[in-house]
Amino acid sequence: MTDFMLFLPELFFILGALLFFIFSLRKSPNPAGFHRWAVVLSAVGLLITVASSHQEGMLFFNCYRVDLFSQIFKVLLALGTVWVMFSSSELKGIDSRQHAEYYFLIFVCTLAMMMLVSSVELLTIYVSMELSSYSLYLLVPMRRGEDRYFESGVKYFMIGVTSSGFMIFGISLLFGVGHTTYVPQLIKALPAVIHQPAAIVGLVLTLAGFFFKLALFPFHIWAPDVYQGASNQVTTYIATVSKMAAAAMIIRFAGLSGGASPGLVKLLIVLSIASMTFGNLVALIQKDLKRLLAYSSIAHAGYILIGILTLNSQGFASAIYYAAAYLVMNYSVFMVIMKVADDGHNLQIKELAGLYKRSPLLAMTFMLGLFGLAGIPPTAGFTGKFLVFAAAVHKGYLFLAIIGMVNATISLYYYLIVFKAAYLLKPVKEYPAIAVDMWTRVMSIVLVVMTIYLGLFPDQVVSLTEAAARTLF
Amino acid sequence: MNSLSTYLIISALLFSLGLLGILQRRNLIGMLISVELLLNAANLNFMAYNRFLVSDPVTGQVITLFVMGLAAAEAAIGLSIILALYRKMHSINIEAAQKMKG
Amino acid sequence: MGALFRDPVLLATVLGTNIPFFSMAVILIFTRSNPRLSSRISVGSIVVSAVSAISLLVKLFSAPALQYQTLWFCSGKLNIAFGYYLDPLSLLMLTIVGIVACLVQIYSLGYMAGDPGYSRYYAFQSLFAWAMMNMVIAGSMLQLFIFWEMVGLASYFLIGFYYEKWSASQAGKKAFVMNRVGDVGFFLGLILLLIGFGNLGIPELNHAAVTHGLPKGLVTLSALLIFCGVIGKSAQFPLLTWLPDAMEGPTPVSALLHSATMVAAGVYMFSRIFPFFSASPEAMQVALAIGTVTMLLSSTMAMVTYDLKQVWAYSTVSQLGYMVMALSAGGYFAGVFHLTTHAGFKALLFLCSGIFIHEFHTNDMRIIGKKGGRRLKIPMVCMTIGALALSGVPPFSGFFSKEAILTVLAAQPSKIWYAAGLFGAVLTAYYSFRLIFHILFPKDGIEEQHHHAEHGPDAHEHEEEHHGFAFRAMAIPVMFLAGVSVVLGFTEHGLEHFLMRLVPRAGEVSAHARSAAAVHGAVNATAAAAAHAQEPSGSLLMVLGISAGLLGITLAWFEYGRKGASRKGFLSHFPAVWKLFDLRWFLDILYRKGLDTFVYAGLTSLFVKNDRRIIDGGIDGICVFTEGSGRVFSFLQSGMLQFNLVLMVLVAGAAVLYFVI
Amino acid sequence: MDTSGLNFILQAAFWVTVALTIAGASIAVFPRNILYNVLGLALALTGIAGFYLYLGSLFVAMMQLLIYVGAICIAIVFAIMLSRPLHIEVPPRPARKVWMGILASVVFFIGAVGVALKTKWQVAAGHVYEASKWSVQSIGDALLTRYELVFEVISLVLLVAIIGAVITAGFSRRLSS
Amino acid sequence: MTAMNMAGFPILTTILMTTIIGLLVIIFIPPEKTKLIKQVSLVSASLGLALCLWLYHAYDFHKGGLQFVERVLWVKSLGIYWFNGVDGINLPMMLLTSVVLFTGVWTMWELEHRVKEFYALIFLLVAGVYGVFMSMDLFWIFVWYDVSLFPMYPLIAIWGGTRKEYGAMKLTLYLLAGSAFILPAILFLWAKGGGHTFDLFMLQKIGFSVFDQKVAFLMLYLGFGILAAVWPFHTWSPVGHVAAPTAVSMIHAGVLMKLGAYGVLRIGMTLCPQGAVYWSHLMALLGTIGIIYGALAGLAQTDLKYVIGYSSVSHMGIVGLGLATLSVNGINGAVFQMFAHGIMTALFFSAVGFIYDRTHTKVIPELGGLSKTMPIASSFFIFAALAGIGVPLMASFWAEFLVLTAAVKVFPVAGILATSGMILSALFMLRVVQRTFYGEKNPKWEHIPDVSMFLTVPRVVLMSCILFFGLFPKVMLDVIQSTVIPFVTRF
Repeated sequence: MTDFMLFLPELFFILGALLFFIFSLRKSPNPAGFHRWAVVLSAVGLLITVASSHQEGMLFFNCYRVDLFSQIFKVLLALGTVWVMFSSSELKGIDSRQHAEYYFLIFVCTLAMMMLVSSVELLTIYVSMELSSYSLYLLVPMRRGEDRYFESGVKYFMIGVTSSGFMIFGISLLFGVGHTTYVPQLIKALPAVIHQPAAIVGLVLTLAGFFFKLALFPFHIWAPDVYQGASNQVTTYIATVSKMAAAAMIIRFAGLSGGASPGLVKLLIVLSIASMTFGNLVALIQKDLKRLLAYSSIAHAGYILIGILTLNSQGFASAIYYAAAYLVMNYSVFMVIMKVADDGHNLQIKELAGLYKRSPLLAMTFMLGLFGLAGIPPTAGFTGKFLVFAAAVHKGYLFLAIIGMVNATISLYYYLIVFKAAYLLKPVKEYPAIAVDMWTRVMSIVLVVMTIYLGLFPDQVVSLTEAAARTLF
Repeated sequence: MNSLSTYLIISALLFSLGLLGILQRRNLIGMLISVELLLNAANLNFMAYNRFLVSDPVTGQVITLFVMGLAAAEAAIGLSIILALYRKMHSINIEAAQKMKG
Repeated sequence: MGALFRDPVLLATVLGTNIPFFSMAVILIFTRSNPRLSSRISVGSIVVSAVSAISLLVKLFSAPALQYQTLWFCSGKLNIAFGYYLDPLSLLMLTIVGIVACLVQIYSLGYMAGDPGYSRYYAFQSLFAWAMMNMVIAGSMLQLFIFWEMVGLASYFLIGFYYEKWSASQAGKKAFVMNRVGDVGFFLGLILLLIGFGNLGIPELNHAAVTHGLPKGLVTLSALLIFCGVIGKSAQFPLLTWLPDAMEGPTPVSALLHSATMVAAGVYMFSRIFPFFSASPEAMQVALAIGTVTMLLSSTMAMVTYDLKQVWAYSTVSQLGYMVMALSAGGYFAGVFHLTTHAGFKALLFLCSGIFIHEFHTNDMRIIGKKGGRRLKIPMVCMTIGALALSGVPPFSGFFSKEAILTVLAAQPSKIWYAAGLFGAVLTAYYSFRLIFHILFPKDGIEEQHHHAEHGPDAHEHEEEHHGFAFRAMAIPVMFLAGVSVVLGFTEHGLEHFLMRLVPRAGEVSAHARSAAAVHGAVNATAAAAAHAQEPSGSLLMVLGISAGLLGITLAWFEYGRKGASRKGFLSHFPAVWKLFDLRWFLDILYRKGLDTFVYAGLTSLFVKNDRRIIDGGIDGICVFTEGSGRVFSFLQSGMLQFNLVLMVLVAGAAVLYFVI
Repeated sequence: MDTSGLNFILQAAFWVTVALTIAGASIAVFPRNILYNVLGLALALTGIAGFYLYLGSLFVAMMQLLIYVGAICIAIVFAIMLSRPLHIEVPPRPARKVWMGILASVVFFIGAVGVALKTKWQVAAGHVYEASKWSVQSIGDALLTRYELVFEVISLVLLVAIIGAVITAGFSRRLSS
Repeated sequence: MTAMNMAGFPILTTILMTTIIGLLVIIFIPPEKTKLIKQVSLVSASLGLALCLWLYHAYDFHKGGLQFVERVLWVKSLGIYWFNGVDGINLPMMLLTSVVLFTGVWTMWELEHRVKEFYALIFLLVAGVYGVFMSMDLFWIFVWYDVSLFPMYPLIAIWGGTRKEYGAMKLTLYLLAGSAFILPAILFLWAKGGGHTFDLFMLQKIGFSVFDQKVAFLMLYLGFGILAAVWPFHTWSPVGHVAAPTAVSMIHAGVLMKLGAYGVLRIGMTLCPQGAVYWSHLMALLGTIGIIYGALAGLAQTDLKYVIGYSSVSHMGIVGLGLATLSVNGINGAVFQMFAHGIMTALFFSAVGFIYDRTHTKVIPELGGLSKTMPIASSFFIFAALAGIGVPLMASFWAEFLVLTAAVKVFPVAGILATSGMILSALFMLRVVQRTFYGEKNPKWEHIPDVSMFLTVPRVVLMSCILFFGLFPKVMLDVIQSTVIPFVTRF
């Protein structure tokens, strides 16, 4: 029975998925009804996840561990899912006949990611990872209309399967040197053999799969196209929820080396610097808002990696915090995008012109989200960066903090350009005021409060993340 | 002959051939075929380790089985995406899909 | 606060010196729009100041030097005091300032009548009076410096009073900046003293200098630096050109600030810390040279100009040169005495000129003469008295003070200074009477008709105006000053006694000087020489002095006064020299050129270019580079999937290779 | 000895398998005709099934033949037939891309071979290879114990794949109706 | 009420809250009610002013040291404290902030364009400024520092003038690029201090190695120096000021630039005394260059605000030079100069702002003869110019005096050069005054009304501040040196 309780969030999401599977079999689609169901279900799912957030235990013959680390990420995943579901009221980017499948895939994907963060066995991890990937592979090409976006689906798929090929190859090497597929045993076994090429290469290649999910340079190549090509809601989901799982898994796997491999750290440093720099630089020249955010997400992957590459609990905690903050801020931005582009088209930066007049509240949410992403206090994004850099500097990587801050300055430029569009520019043509319903208002305020609260009062969250990070060791 | 490194080298070769296929084939189905080679290379690794190194002889085999299953699902999804692309673009050449860039 | 009311002297000092400040504030803030009331407030307050100055002088005539002091602030070990130092010198100067300022303000009632900036004028006059009086009684050099600057500020405003005239504002700016040049030296000198000595109190400084309390090098260096302040304020060479330009201001301002009082502040400051200066013979020698050069240069300039006020301005510069010469030759009393008499007669000269200018709306002496300047009897007579005093003709005040100076100079070991002084006296007399004769005996007689034709219709009104209140307001101070110029000379001995009584100076022979002279070898030499030289040749010197003055007057008569004189001046035969004198020895051109080429075209444009091109350009370049690299990197994200995959695989492969090798 | 002869045959067969596999893989990658590729893939997969036999697992070898050669290759062939006419000549590949691809794969190949050779493979403590140590039944045990979750999840994966394939490829009953 | 009675009351947080609550209230007022917004702003600004004045009055300078301390553990694992307090260095800065905010809000009374956002952002900015000044915890100092910087972007870009978007972007990026050095430096110090506290004074007790001090100080100096317009990082100052609206220029030049110097003093020199000693020659050099360079480059400018921008460069050079001396007088003077320059430059911008609002030009040659039509507005500018020249009896004179005294003693050459900068500043200011306000009456501006009584109030407040502290420098110096004297013993 206790086992059942431990698995409750996942079970609930399976239930949700099945429900929408059944819905998908119905003859006449009812998008509004589906949306209500989805919001309610995911909200209940969130509640359940939160309620079970302090559970601990092992399941499925030790393949599955429920602990603070996994539960925090499950809460984040559920939270992101609720938000995406909430914003799916403007799901115009997907044919209304496919909405049931859309919700089904989202639920499955969230479920897969929840299993991913809890899994402590390589095959389980791989299969969960593939399940979530497959759902996303399918969600991306669901975009209705414009054919030119369709290529993103096939690109995503090809890059995804290649990365997954690397990953399974890496897992095989880990299996070869560690003689086991259990992560806890690997943690014990690997540091001793980490100087063996197979061990470290296996680790790196396994990480490559997660880097792909996190869109870290050079596994980022799908991100701009997919962000641009997928419907707004799916992009939001990929940009927020799936990043959580990826971050969690990178934290888990980076810890496998036990800090015994300077080469790995060097590699991660190089990747994080490359990712930050590349993302920020290329974002400077973007016109499409979602594409810009894609590059920004590449840069943020670099920041998260800075926290991770310290390979100590402080760094991991900071990375968890950063991921959570990133979820909130990124969703703030995407929510506004979805509201503004309520017909589901791709928002160009200049289309934001006059947003402050069309909806001051949304504009404020958007602004805080952007500033959060840019790392300006008192938003959560700043505190996240602060923690990440603190961890890096504490470990002795002063230069990394400097490079990170310089990058943050570069990134500020394009965030400010977006901000300028929303607050300063006069619209070329008259856009209608945006209908903001009560729920959206509430959501905006919640997001604003969360962004600032996380930024100014990080104490509880930080201790929580630290407790979570400690469970990894 | 029947040593670990032989298998590992063969698997490396298969993996690299798969990579090569992915990197230079323009036919999307051709790329998908190459991906299958990647997975098979990994499977071969698993089986080899299972045979030569690992104490429990079952794990590797089970993993191989699951990877095969996943490969099947992957192929199904991949082919469906490719077919959808073909319906939209009347081509399954990856070079037809390079409008999004920058 | 209580002490203020218990001590009448302090009360009089504080009240007398500060009441103009309040009048300024009241005028600027409240009564700007009411010129009459403004002028009354200002005149009333300056009268109070003058009265309190005189009463202080009377009350403390034979009292010892008084010092009031309170802590202004302290910073670390630095204690800055605010205080008053009332000794004969400051009391004398305070009185001079009070009286002249008072007279000039009364005069201005007439002169400035109807000017749109009437209120403003009085506000700045009050500001000046306040600053000047506070400077005079300042207890420390820093305080003196502060009010010295404030005086400069008032001067800036008053010179640029007619600010809509470009030349006026330009002159104001020039005055301020050139003064600043000197002040920077002054300031550095003070800082040096502060660092080396730690105290800037005037009595303390003098005492320390006399008793060898200061290292020699420090004294010389800081004395030289402080002397820069004198150079700036008292328009000494090489910073003398601002003063003639300052004549752009209203004439009463020229009378008050730029002849009688403010420019004398430099000399006053010199005499204020005279013992300190005396402790450094080198500095004194430099000062003597500068004073002499100034005196001669400006006299030559005065010889060629036709502008009434310019003549007096150059003359002021040259007389200031005399004072500096006197002081730096060790003639403490001579310098101060000349300052006193000069204040009287030069104010007189300016105020008289002001009447002419007010009447004829021109500064050109030839036109004034032509239009009948000599018919304005009162100013004409008074101006002649002033000119006689300036030329050192007995029995006018200038004679006595100039004699005192020449006596001191004669006592110098090198006679060249004395010769220069005499030569200067000749020139002074020459240019003064050149001006007088130009007005008295115009070249082609007086153009009666023209004058009347021009003013025909409103002649009556015109007359009315000039013989009404305005004229009286101008005439009374003039006559008063003329009287002073006549009698002031005879007070020499009384003044000397008054001044010398307390000064631990190293100059003239006196009982008080003995101690100072005894301990101070270097100064002793000058003092002794002066003491010895004075007695035997006293009458000879006097004769020489008088004859120098008369020679100049005669020369002027010969060229300008007598019938049939060419009225061209002997210098017109040497056009090059004329031009040299007229262009102020090219000093202005030099400065202008220097400023234009070195500062504006040189450093400024260099820096601006550096800012635009190098610094800003660099930063913009970084931005452009950043964005450009963004564009370059975006090629990595080509739409072609496999190129991207190659990158990915290459990195993965490279990572694998890295770990294998 | 008889065994040496058997050994020789086994060895020869092994190298033949290697050759077939590599040839198959090459055929799967190099020719521009997609049908050859599929056949090459099938050949390579069969070869790999042979390796599995050498590695002692008849069961996995069978599975390989069933799932891969049987199912996946057929699916691919169907896809080919559904997509584009086979007779259209494709232009030759751009050389740059080929060279870059070769470079990247060679780098990875060297790396992977390096890993294989430079690693001192340690044999696990309990490792004794005996065919009798496991059976299909123990695989089944594993599937229902440690891999119970995976076993369940894989069904979900297949469900997703089926639904996804249906909606993406546009064979949805709603769309077609 | 005495300090004793108030011991437990978090007065500093209250001061901070006046701005934050002002901000929140403004957010909830409908944007059409501009009058109400302005009134609310003025009330909360004057509340802040009153509290700061009280604070200044209540500070016991005989005792010195940190007073009105509030200290709460904020983030346990990193050792972040909500730690506020005032001492002789930040107390004048707090006062300055409140005065400038008060006058700035009042100056912008005639604003009609997007009033609500303007005041909201202003209050956000000032909340940051207050926060930096009062915080004694490195984390919060940095947080507030950034909070005060980024509202500059919208403030300039929306309400600005010439090339506003360019100016806003340049300024914001430039300044935040500075924080790219500050944050790592702060973290570096934190990490070297064991990684368990951001408390400034706890860190101070940990002796950092000389090398660490050098590294950290250089980074802090670069980072904060950008905001303090240290040459050669000064070019944002003219460009930004030209673009900014009046109140923003006032607050920015008046207060924000001080954050830079304050940061160097508060963090750099407190935690890295040896580093400061090591780099003091660099600081003196750059400070002196700034003084002279600013004045000379300003000579050629034709835009009023450019001129003021360059004068700020010059004046902040004095602050830099003062800090570089590492002596009581130098630092006293530097802090005093920060205050004096803040007030003075606020007056400058407020005067220019008025002129610009009416004439819609800041180009000096287009102006000219303004004294005739706008005597009051002109007199404000002239007064500020005089303060800028360093005319005695105005606050900045004392500051310059102290700094130069210290500088001549410690760095004679730099001191003498800096003193000669006084000539240049006179030339430079008077040139502007002459060209803008003197000369023939310009018919173009004939019908422009002068400053109304109501709008003179903030300017008069600023003028009286300058005069008051010029006449009674003791009031400020006693406070400043109560902290500075023990401070310099560590160099």
